[in-house]
Parts: sequence; structure tokens; C-alpha cells
Amino acid sequence: MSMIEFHDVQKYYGKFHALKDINLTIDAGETVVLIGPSGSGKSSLIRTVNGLDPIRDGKLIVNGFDLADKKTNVNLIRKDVGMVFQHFNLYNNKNVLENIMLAPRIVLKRPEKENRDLAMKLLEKVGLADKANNMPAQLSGGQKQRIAIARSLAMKPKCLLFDEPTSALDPEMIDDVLNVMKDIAENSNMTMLVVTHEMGFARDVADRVIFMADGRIIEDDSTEKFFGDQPTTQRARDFMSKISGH
Amino acid sequence: MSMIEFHDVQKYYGKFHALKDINLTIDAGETVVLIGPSGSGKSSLIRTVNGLDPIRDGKLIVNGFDLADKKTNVNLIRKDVGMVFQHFNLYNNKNVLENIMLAPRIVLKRPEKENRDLAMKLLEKVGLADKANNMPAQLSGGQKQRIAIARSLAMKPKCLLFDEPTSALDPEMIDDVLNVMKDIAENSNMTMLVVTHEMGFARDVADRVIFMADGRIIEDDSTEKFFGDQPTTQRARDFMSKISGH
Amino acid sequence: MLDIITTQWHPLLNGLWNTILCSLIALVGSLVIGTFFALLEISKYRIVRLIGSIYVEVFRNIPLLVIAMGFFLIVPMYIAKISGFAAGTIGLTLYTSAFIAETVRAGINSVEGGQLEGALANGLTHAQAMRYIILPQAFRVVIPPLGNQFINLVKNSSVLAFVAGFDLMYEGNLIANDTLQTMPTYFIVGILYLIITLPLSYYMRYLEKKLA
Amino acid sequence: MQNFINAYSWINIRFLLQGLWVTIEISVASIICSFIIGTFLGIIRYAKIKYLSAIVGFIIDLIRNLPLLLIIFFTYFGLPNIGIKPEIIPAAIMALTVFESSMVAEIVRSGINSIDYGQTEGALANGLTKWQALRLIVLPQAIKNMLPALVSQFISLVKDTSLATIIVLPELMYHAQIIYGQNTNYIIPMFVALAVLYFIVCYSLSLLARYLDRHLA
Amino acid sequence: SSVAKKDVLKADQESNRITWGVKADTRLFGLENIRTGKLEGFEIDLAKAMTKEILGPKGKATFVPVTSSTRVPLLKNGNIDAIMATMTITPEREKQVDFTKSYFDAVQSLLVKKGSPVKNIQDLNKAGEVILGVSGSNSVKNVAKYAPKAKVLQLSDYAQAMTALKSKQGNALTTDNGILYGMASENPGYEVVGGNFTKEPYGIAVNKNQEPFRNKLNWALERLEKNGTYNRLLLKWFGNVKGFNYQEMKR
Ligand SMILES: Nc1ncnc2c1ncn2[C@@H]1O[C@H](COP(=O)(O)OP(=O)(O)OP(=O)(O)O)[C@@H](O)[C@H]1O
Ligand SMILES: Nc1ncnc2c1ncn2[C@@H]1O[C@H](COP(=O)(O)OP(=O)(O)OP(=O)(O)O)[C@@H](O)[C@H]1O
Ligand SMILES: [Mg+2]
Ligand SMILES: [Mg+2]
Repeated sequence: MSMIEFHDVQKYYGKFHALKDINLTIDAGETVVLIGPSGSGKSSLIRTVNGLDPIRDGKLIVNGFDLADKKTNVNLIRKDVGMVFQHFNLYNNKNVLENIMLAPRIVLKRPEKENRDLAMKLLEKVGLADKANNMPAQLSGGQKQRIAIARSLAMKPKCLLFDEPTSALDPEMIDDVLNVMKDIAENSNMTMLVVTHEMGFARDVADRVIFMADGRIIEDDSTEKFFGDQPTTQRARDFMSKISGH
Repeated sequence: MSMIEFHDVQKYYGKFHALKDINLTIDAGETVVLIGPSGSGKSSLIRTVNGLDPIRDGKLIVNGFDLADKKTNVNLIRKDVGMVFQHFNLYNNKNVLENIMLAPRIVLKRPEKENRDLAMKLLEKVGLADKANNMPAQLSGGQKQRIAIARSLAMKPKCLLFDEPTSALDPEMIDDVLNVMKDIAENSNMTMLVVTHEMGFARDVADRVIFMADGRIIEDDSTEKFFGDQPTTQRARDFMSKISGH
Repeated sequence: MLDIITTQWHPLLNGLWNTILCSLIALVGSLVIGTFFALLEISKYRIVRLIGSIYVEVFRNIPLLVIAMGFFLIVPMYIAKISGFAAGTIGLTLYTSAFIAETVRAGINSVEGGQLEGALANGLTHAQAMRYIILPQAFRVVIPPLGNQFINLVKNSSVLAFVAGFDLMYEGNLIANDTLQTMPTYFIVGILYLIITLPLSYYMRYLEKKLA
Repeated sequence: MQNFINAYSWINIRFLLQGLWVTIEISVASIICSFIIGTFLGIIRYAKIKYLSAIVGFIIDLIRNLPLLLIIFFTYFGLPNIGIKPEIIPAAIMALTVFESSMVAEIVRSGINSIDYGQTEGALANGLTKWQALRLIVLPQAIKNMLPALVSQFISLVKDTSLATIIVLPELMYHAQIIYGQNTNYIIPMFVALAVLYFIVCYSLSLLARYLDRHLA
Repeated sequence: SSVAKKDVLKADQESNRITWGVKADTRLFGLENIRTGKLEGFEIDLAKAMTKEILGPKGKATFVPVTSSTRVPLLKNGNIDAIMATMTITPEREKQVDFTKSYFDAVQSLLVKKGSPVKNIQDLNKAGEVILGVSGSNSVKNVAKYAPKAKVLQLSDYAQAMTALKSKQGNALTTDNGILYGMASENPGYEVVGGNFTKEPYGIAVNKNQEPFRNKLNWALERLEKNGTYNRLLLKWFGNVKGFNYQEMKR
């Protein structure tokens, strides 16, 4: 069963053609890593999936809903599709626990006790149970990102989107976040679409690697093929050699 | 001849003891890489060298001037000690050429023609001669950082400080900046103090590696020792294993 | 209403002119004085900061009418002869400068710290960094709020009416009293104010968009 | 000097304080009303609702650009033409509210814009609706940013109540005028008293704002 | 509008009440007594007497304080029935409102610092001379006729004008002599000069098309003049004003 289907999707910012002829199907439970140079359209693609950015043309079906259809209630999709941002976007005016409990309470009307129990369980899972009452400003970047992941998980989504979740972090914080992500990928049947430059993570966890450039999908390989042989295209090979080691 | 000498330096933010008993001598022409976990005091240390942050106690002699002495004119030090920041800090209201030419004109009263010629030469050196008239907002992060380096070089400093110059950059931009830095280290007798997590760069370019934790210098090894054998302390070994690969 | 325009256009134009003149003088004056006190307020020295904030708090928290009256009635008794126009304009300048000082100070604070550090590390002195790097960027940020201050300034220039400054409101009051056509007169006066302030506020909006 | 002593007789001071009380009452009422209405209008402008936002924006611009004196005048003397005949105090509150709401609306709009859009995106991606994101996440943060501008505006409001002397609102300025109507020599003592009383009220307001600023999470 | 169609006299007789727009900040004519909160002055007493005359001993006079800028809009909107607020009858104003016959023939003089070279209005007819007045009063328009070369500054109230004179913002203050004598007694260094160079007849203003009401007001005024009430009020308010010749004003 497919979770995300792009059919000839086109996206524009004004006159700028940001996504060109995107065709892509991601099955439920798959973990897909999306890479490519800056400005290639990775964020644009991932943000269309939960309707943060609109598409101009084509068909985009997420969790059975058609995003190109104006009548689709985008909130129904967002309930089941969580997102984790590069800059965390924790609610600055709420403490950690409230960050996690807010959406389930308001959107899912989850009973308070159940809500709190799940929130605490998730905080333990990401290793931050002791920070429940901290404000976001009192956390390090790596801690913030783990809270952001817990916040998304609290909605019990079927699918999670990650847009460079570790690239704003100090290097020694990165593993904590990646480990949480690995745990989700391996121990649940979440669908995951991850934009990242962490090749170790991609190699270990991804089922597929997609390479984008200039708004197009240039490669769509199994992880074995991408890392084992070499990418097919010259573009992707150049890119890989440039980022190796950073 | 020593360029920078710390003798029992103590630094506080309010009550927080940020630098503890720092003793360190860096000779003219040396390239020193400074590493350590977030919050360990790397930025604090480097910022005391050109007087951006004051020290509480101890003696700090830079280029022959005593920074602990209130009568020292800190501008005399800054003329000869340049600094490159994580977030570039280009002047947002000036174009690229003006960014480079401003300080030499105002501080050194360098004649306009000579100033412009040198600026253009530096732009070529960092590979951005065609961006002379761009505004900073029109540049990518990697380009901004190379301009920031050119801006520092235009003052013809004896010493350059770098505070995580590549950690805000997209991975495929990092090499361009590191190559410029390597070029300076190898082809001039600049003194360089570099905070970075780029271990490849450290291995290739540094004469010494200094490891900090909790406001203290824990290791101060030659590059061969640090990478060849292993760091002496457990702290440094843990840290190295955590950041490897990112 | 038409007969007011046909018979009273002369005092109305005269009032409009004085309102514009007073506004222009006060605009330039308050910008200079306000910036000066903004710089005092962010000084390193506590005593200088104190002077800056006393000035700002005093002029910000007293009604403009009281300030203008002070200049009109009290200054000539002890210091020097001063016309109503001058008294009102000086009062308006000082009053507005307190608000501008606050606005400019906020603007300076909003320029990110990296800009100052970049300039210092580059060898510039604090004063040079202010002059070449921080203030130019701060002014860009404060253009929208400054625009609001200038619109307030134009409207506040109606304080001249109370010190016989021959501005638009003064002439309007006289016309209303002579002709007893109060509502029509003030309606015309209102439109004349809008002729100054509306373009100003749309220009400010345009600048705000352009600089964003 | 004798003038000051005579002018500051207890009976005159009491009369001034009665005026001050009216000033405070009118100010508080207008602050509350204009805060509520202004926030509402500011949100409408921010939300870019087709036609509505543009119309609201135009009306706000019109009001913002007129001297308050004229708005007071039009409220008190213009409204009866359409069948509403307010008493002096409601008329003053109404005029101040209309004027200050349009100022507050602008402050609210730019306050909301000052919050990083990431906060909204985080909330949307988390499943909240736009309105929930605005109400629960963005507005509480924006209010903190808006506080200095709002307080400046409310300080202006307190001082602006004095313009309602024109419709004989029995507030501080008007009472001062009555007092020096008895004896022309009282005028300077009265203006000094006005300066002091307005300063006390307005400065307390800024102190309150500073306190809130420090204690708002 | 409905206000214009209403017969004010009839309405007032039904409600047994006349609403007057009066001054609240002008000594001798209409000033709020800050002890009692009541309005006091010649115009107040005259308005009360006229009310009783028209409506009978149980008739009530209600007072609404007005300023120069608000009195006419209040009248036109029907907030007040009549204006008795030191309002001079002028042909220009008669286009907008109807006046009764004059109820007080003020005469206009000048107030100057003792020893001033200014002795009469002609002395002020020079470039550079500045005459102070109160905005909205007709007296400033008159001086423009007699001394066209002088500049006229109009201030919001008498106290401001008097203080401006003390601050040398002008060479003379002009208005009705009753008010000038009052101010001279408060400020010993100043004197009234210039004789009574013009008359300022004050009238009660009512809306247009209220002939019955206006006629009734004229009728009441005449009755008060005849039965001595008018002279008694004149004596009460102006008898003690030093320099003011109230005998001349008697009717
Ligand atoms: N809101 C916008 N308005 C206009 N252009 C935009 C907007 N957002 C993105 N773009 C442009 O669209 C292109 C793709 O941007 P996108 O952010 O998707 O790239 P990316 O692959 O995520 O890059 P990065 O690695 O830097 O995050 C870029 O050229 C960018 O400049
Ligand atoms: N301006 C300041 N006021 C108070 N504390 C500060 C300030 N700047 C730094 N600190 C504290 O001093 C300690 C050392 O900070 P510093 O920025 O030097 O660390 P760092 O090693 O550069 O870390 P990073 O890798 O995150 O840049 C930290 O605990 C930090 O919270
Ligand atoms: Mg991106
Ligand atoms: Mg640092």
C-alpha cells in the first residue's frame, strides 16, 4: 500500500520552477532518504507532502487524500503526517510537556491523563524525561530536536517527514538525534521521508536513496545500489565526493 | 617569538566561570586547532584574544600588548588580529567590495587605489572576483564566508582567529572555505587559531591540537600525537568517537 | 461647504502652509535630537544613560499642550521672546524627539550583535562601527515606526492652535467661529490633514515593503 | 509664589484630583475597548482575507491619519445625524476607542509579523489549524513583543484624553481650566500641576510595562 | 431633520424645562463653582429668571456647559434649546442661527501694562503691534476693523491671553470691559484703557424656524427689564467690579 504518490507534480514560487515533473511513490513503512545540493528542491518536495506548500500541477496523494484537490481538508492529512524541521520550531511560549501535549489535546481531544502518560513515555524514549518542565530556550539544539520528534510522535502519525533534522546541531549532539530516528525506523512501521546529509544514517537505515538536482529527481536507487555500486549519474557522484567527510 | 600568551587566565560571565586557569602559548606562524564539546569555552577563549570579551584575572599578551591592562588600546591589537565568525557577520548594508575596503580605508587610511587593488586581488584569491558588487544577501553561505576571510586578510593581519567557520555551511560548500584556509596556512606565515570540528582539516593543516572541556584546556598535543597515537585523556577520546563521521 | 472654500481659502492655505512648515522643522529637529538621546541611552556610562532616559521619560510622559504652553508663556518671562509658532514648534520637536529616541534605540538593539562584533574584530572603533555599520542598518529597521512618528507629528502640530501659531487647526477654529458652519469647516480641515498624512503613510508602507 | 500657595488650596487640589479620576476612568475604559477591538482588526489585516482586509485597512488608514481632535468632534456632533446621540463620557470613550483601535491594529499586525513563521509552520505541521496556531502559539508570543509599542500608545491615550476638553469632558485638563478661570494668576501653577499629574500616571504605566515585560514568560 | 421640525417652545412647555448652553469657565458670566459644582454668573441667573418667566415658578432651567466651538453644533443637534454664552450678534452668524434682541450690551476696551504708550485702539494701528484676544470672540474681529495694521493673536481662554500679555506676547489684550476690569483687579500692574470703542451686543441664539420660542424669549427678557430683575442681576454681578460703570448698562 502506498503512503505517498507524486504524479507529474510541478511546483512554482512565482515564476521560479522549483519542482519539475516529480514522480515518486513511497510505500507504507518505507524509510526514504532524500539528498541533493542546496537549492535542489528537497525542502520544497517534502513540504508539499503535508500541504505546507501548494503544488501547481499534477497529482499528489498522501495517505489516500488528494492534495491537488481544493476540497481536501489538509488538516486531515497533517493529523497522520508529522514533520520535524531543521530549526526545531518548538513553541517558544510553552514548556516541553505542553509542546508535546498541545496538539493531541486540541486536535485529537485525547483525554488529559492518557495524553500526559504518552507524553512522558515519549520523553523517556528520547531520553529527556527530566526536562519535562523546561522551556525550549533552556535546551541545547540536540535536546530541542529530540523534543520536536517526541512532539510529532505524540500525534501517533503514520508518516514522518524530516527536513535536515541534524544540520543545525553541534556535531556531538547529532548521534543522539540520529539514534532516536533509527529507533523509530527499526522498531515501528512508520513511513519516513528524510532529507539529510548524514550518509552513515542513510546507509544504515534507509530502504531507498533519492538524489535531486535543479528541481528534478535524478536518481532513485535502493540503498545497496546507491552506496554499494555507485550512483548512476555523474551529478550524484560529484555531489557524493564533495560532501564525503563533512 | 610568541604571538599569543595566556598566563593563568580566568574568565567569568556574571558568576559563571567560563575559562579556568588557561595557560597557552602560540608562536608566530603556528596553526593551532581548538576542539571540544559545545559550551566548553572554545568561543570564549578565542574571543578574549582580540578583546571582544574581557578577562577577569591572569595575563593575556597578544602581539606584544597586554590585554589585561586597562590602558592598552584594544584597537591596536585588532588591527593585527583578524577574526572569522561562524555566521560570517558581513556588513549587511555594504556590498562585497565595500565590506573588504571599509576597515583598511578608515583604520589604516590606505590610499583608495591601493585599497581597491588589494581587495580585488583577495577576491580573486578566494575565487569570487565576479561577486565584487553583490550585496551579502545575494550570496550563499560558503561565498559569504570566503568574503569574510578576504575582509580579514585585507587588514594584512599577523594573526587570524576562526570560530567554527564552516559549521553553518551546507556540506558541499565546506571544502571551498577549507581550501582557502589551507592556502593561507601553507603559503603565508600567518598565525592561525581555529575552532572547528573538521578533523580532516586539522589533520592536514594544524601544527597542534588543543582539546577543551568545562572551561579548561585538557589536552595540548602535536597533530601527530593527537591523531597518530590517540588523545591521552578519556574525555578527548570519547569526544572524538562521538563526532567522527559528522 | 463650497462657500467656505471659496471665501476662506486664503486662511486655510495659510494654515496648511504653517502646518507643513512646522512639521518639516520639527521632523528634522526631532530626528537629530532623538538620535542623539538614543545614543546617550545605550552609552557604556551609567550616568550618561541616566541623562538620556530622564530626558526621554520627562518629555514622553507630559502632554504636548503643557510643554508648548510652557514655552509660550513661561520662557518669555524669564528667557527670551518667542513667537507662538516658534514655541509650538520647539515644544513639538522636543516632545517628538523623546519618542524618536525610543524608536531609534529599539532599532539599534535590533541590529544583530554579529554586525557590531564583525566591525570591532575588523579593527573599527565602537564609534566607527556605530556610524558606518550599525546606524545605517538601524535606520532601515526603524523606517516604519519612524513613519508613524512623523504622521503623529503632523497631527500633533495642531498644538499650534493653542499658542496662536496660525496653523491649520487655528485657522479652522476661527473660521468655524466666524461662520458657525462648524461641521463643514472641520470636515474640510480634516481633508486637508489627510492630504498631508495619507500620502506620507502610503509612502512609508511602500518603503517598508521595499526595504523588507 | 503667593499665586502658587493660593492656587494649591485643598479645595482646588481636590477638584484637580476629581478631574484626574475621570481621566483615569476614561483611559482605562478606552484602553480595554481599543485593545480588544484593535487586536481583532489587526488580525483581520494580518490574515489577508479577500476584500475585508483591504477595506478594514483603508478605514484604519483614514482614522490613523486624522487628528484625534477632529475624531472627537465628529463622534460627538456627527453621530447624532445618523440617530445616535451619545452623552459626553460615552462619546469620549467611543472617539478614543475608534482612534486608538486603529493604532493598536497596526501594532498587532506588525507584532504578529515579528514572530518567526517557523512557529506557525511547526503548529500547522503538528495538526493545528491556522486559527489555533495564531491563538495558542503566535499571539501569546507576539503580545510580548508588542508590549513596548502598546504601552507607548496607551501613554499617548492617557494624554490624549485631554483633547476631550473640547466637548467639555470633566477630566483633568478641563478642571484645571475651571480653576484658573477663577483667577488668571493660577494658570502657571495649574500647568505645573498638570505636568506633574500626567507624568505620574504615564510614568507608572511605563513602570508597569517594564514589570510585565520582565515577568511575562 | 427631526430637530428642525420640532417646536422647541411646545416641547419645553410639555417637559417644563429649558436646556441652556452656557459658559462654565468665564468669570462673571458663567463659571463652575468648584465647591458646589454649580454654575454661577450673570448669564446663569438671567437664564434661570427667564425660565421661570416662561414656564412659571415650577419651570426648570438645565445647563449644559459649552465652548465657542461646541455651542452651535450642540444647538443644531438639539442637545440644547438656546445658547446664552457671551455670543455677540453678527450678521454672519445670523445666517446660521436666530438671535433674540441683545441681553447685554458689552463694550470693548483694552487692557495694557500700566505706563504703556498704548492709550487707545488707534495707537495699535501700526505694523509690529500685537493684540491679544480669545479665539471665537467677536472682539478680535472688531479690532481688525479699527487697527488693521496690527497683528492679532487668539488664545483659547482669558487666563491664557492674560498670561500671554504678562509674557509680552502682545501689547494689549482686548475683550469686553467687564472681563477686563475683573482681570485688572487680579493683576495690579495692569489697567483698562481706550474707552469703549465699540459695542458688543450679546444675544441668545436659537435654531432657525423657532419663531414662537424666540418671541417668547424676547417677551420674557422685556418683562425682566421692566420689573427690575435685570437691573438687580446687573448690580449683583457687576456692581463690585472696580472701574466698571454698571449704571450705563441699566435698562
Ligand atoms: N518561498 C520561496 N520563494 C521563492 N523561492 C523559493 C522559496 N523557497 C525556496 N525557493 C527556491 O526554490 C529552490 C529550491 O529550494 P529548497 O528550499 O526546496 O531547496 P533545498 O534543496 O531544500 O536546499 P537546502 O539544502 O539549502 O535546504 C531554491 O532555488 C530556492 O531559492
Ligand atoms: N554572554 C554570555 N553570558 C553568559 N554565559 C555565557 C555567555 N557566552 C557564553 N556563555 C557560557 O559560557 C560557556 C562557554 O561558552 P562558549 O560559547 O565559549 O562555548 P563553546 O565551546 O564555543 O561552545 P559551542 O561549540 O556551542 O560554540 C557556556 O556554558 C555558555 O553557556
Ligand atoms: Mg532545505
Ligand atoms: Mg562557540
